[in-house]
Amino acid sequence: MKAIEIFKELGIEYEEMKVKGNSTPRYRAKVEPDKLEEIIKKFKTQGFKHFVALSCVDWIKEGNMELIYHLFSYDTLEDVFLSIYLPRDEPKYKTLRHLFPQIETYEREVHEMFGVEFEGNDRLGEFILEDWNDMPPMRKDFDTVKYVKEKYESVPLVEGRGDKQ
Amino acid sequence: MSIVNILIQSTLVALYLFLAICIGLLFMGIARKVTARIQNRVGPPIYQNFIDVGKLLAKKTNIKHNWIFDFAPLFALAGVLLALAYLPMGGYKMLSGTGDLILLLYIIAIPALGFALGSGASANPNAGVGVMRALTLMLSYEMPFLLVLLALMIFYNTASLSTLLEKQMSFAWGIVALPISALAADIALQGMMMEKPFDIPIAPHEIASGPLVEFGGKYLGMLMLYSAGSVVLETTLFVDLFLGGGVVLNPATYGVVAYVVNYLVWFALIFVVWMIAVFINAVFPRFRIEQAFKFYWKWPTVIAAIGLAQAYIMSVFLGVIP
Amino acid sequence: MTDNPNPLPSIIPEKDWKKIQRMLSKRSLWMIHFCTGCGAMEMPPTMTSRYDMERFGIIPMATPRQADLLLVTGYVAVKTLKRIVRVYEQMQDPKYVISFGSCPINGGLYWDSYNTIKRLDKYIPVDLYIAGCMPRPEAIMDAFLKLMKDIDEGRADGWLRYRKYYDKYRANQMRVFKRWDE
Amino acid sequence: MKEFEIFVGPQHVGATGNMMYHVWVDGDTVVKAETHVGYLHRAFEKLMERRSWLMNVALIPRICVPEPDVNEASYAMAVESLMNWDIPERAKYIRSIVLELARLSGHLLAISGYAGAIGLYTVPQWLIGDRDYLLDLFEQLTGGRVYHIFIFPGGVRWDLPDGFLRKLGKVLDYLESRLKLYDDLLFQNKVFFERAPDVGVIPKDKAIEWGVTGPNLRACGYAYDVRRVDPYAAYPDLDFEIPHYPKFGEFEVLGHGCDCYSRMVVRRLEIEQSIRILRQIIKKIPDGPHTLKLPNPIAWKVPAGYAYARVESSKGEFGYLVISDGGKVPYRVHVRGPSYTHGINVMEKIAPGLNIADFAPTAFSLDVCPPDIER
Repeated sequence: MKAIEIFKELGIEYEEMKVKGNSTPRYRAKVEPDKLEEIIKKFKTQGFKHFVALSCVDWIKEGNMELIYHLFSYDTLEDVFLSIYLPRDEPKYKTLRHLFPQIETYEREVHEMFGVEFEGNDRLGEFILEDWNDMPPMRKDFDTVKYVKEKYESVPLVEGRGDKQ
Repeated sequence: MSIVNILIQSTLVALYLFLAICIGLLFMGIARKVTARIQNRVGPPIYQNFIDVGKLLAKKTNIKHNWIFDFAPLFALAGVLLALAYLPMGGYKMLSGTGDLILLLYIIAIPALGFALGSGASANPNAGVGVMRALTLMLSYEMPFLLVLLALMIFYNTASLSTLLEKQMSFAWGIVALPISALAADIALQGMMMEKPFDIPIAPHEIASGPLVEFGGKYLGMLMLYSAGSVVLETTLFVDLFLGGGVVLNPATYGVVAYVVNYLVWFALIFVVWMIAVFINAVFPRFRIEQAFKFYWKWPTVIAAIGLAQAYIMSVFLGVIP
Repeated sequence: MTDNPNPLPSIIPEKDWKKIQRMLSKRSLWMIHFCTGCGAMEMPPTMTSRYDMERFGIIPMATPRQADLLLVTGYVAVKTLKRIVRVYEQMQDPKYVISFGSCPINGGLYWDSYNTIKRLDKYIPVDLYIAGCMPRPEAIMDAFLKLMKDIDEGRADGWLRYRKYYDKYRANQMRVFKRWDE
Repeated sequence: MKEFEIFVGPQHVGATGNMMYHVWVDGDTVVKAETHVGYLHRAFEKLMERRSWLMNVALIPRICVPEPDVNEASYAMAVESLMNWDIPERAKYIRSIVLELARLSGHLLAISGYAGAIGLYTVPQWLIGDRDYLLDLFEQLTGGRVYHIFIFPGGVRWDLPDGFLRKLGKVLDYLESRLKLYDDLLFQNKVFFERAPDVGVIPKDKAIEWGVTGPNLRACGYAYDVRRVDPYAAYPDLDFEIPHYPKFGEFEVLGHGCDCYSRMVVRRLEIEQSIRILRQIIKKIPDGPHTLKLPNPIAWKVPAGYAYARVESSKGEFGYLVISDGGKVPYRVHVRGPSYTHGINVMEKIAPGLNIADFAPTAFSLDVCPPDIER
């Protein structure tokens, strides 16, 4: 089934994204967080079997965290982006790793980089970073230059370079 | 035996062993060069391995595990030297006895055992896996190899290496008389030397060079000497069993000239045997251990059994007695 | 077997012993096979048939115990630095470090990245730098030759400095790591 | 024997770059594997939010080191989508040349990595030596051996230099003549036949669901290729086949697909197809400008919106999700690398039951490239 028909059937508003270069159509839709699981299941049964990626966007001005679930169908050759918005202060969502196993890895990354909690995913924790003790670094209010100055540039040089053996 | 005699004798033994180790290092260098040429590049100078050993022995070494670990490289090196002393190189034999062919089989296992002890003592899982693989590999190639030895013993009707050499010189080289067994022995030799496709115990991609994983500095230098010795040991074993040990002139009639000529012929022969192994090494990937085991108990064993039958038929039914 | 004293002090003078050691170690640099960063991409061409670093006796080794030369190929993330220090401390003296590319010199392209340490020589001593992003195999070969010359002249003394200023290096390392055990 | 643990990496010859597999082994069999990444994390996605649209072009090739051009191409395509730009035909063809050369070099590296993992060191020596001819072409075209920074939004940096196509033809002839040798050495090797088939099997019905893409998916028997299902650059005009299990042509079909053997043979056949594509490009390449007339690069303002562009790399689907809020810098860029699923999810799932000796070859046959996992 084409993506448009599924959207119509589910009664979701969608917009078409601009595409140059590639040639398949891409649709973006904003959905309610509690309905997302059902919608992804619906898409999965209709041929959208390739889960491409889960991205997170920190909309600091709006106070939102956007999670984008990206699906692709090898049958109809269409991309679907399903967005949900979570409150930025306490982003919390449930895990969807039972739908597509690689969601687990993406959730681990999003948890570490944006601080989004996924209930039911027991592998959240240190993934890419090690010994991290600041706020999640991909958040917009994390100042990387300040962090670099404090952490790395303050380390003193060790003398002795050029000492004779 | 007078003291002077003993002194001369032991000097000669030391010289022979020293030369054997040097030849081993040289051969390893030549192997690197030849492999490099096969791989389309220049390669290191052939004396590179001497530099490597020198560097390793001159390195500071701060690896502490336990005394077995410290002891193992010495054990391996001593074992290989002992085995070399039992093996006629160019007809000259330092230690001898009756039935030393069977004794040799035991002695050859000593260095590998020492190696295994030390690696096991390092408590590194990679080394553990490597040792297990090495022992399994030993179990695999010994089957055809024992059959080959049996064929030789039946055919030449002796279990002494020096008698074997004499009979080969007077009658015919083993490779002429028993070509099938020689083929099986060469396949077994590839595993004994741990060259590809049987370099399973030291596979760097799988277990980070296996038993060697914890050895560094001086330990590794000694193990390099050990492996240089074992190159000579294993090639000489094949040459002694099937190529008459390189003995072409009888020392009893020609004296010192015979020793020199025999030594040179032996050198040429072990070089040829080594080069065959190196060429095979360069163009084969490695087996998994259970595949190597299956392989050895299948084809070489069958070939060796045919060789054994041939030896039996020739000596018992056809009455060909050297 | 913990140190390397002169084996024959009566025959070889102490000075010559050092010379012999240097001569041997410069001609047989065993490099540890550790791709710490993107510079590892130019290592295969350097190792293989076109440039062939085995000509100089340099071969990759599988374990740190056997290696003399550590190539830090490119930017160093904090997580990698911990492993680099571990590998470096497992290597046997004398040992040498070549820092490879612009990033371990001053941060390079990643000067404002929160996860890469900027100057490598604050944490471990570096004997030689190769600049560039990324250095060509010719530059790597040149660096090897320079390192050999340095070893010959006794200037490649990073391992001695690491011994001497161990406390300071470790203090610097601990400013980036939160924990060392594990 | 009791269970023990082995760490494959970060310092290990069997790790495909700077990453670590924590492997639990029982006897000779892997019981469980866990992938640990992050050793190469440079925070690209954060840095890109701090650099202007054009400055990012210099930054992103570093994301996937063995094959950097796919990054530039997909980023450029995503930005072009937002800007609504149609790039000239010649630029599309030049992009295809660069991408195919990158694919060739990626496949040569992948095959030599696998051959090294099973212990055949002559193959890497030959293949990487031959790959240098491709790098020479890159050098002539772009000025860099590894990082090219050649494709950027609006076209490519400059036109083909004089005599480039002739030299390209020569290199292709040379490579084609060498393929026979590779076959004799690796793809017809009896030990390879012993070791590769039915090792590291991805279940065929799960392959798409697990997010497997690229040659690894085609080795499972699906003829899906981004160049076909979502064409870009000049690929709609070009004629090429998609090698997949069990269509191996002259190669024997051993094993049941989805295994190391199929993955390597698919890569080997794709080298032939890439040569074929490049030959067509040499014949067909049109004249014209190589880039659009671009606005002042410092003051680029990209209209707000979402854009996703994907490219077929030698490892699988490489995609960029670019989000703009209308400013001078990207608001958010998310990189979808193929190794992300291959290296973590797939590897963790297919590792149990593998022989420890087959662990590194399997990782190499999936062609896992750690820098595009953690970025």
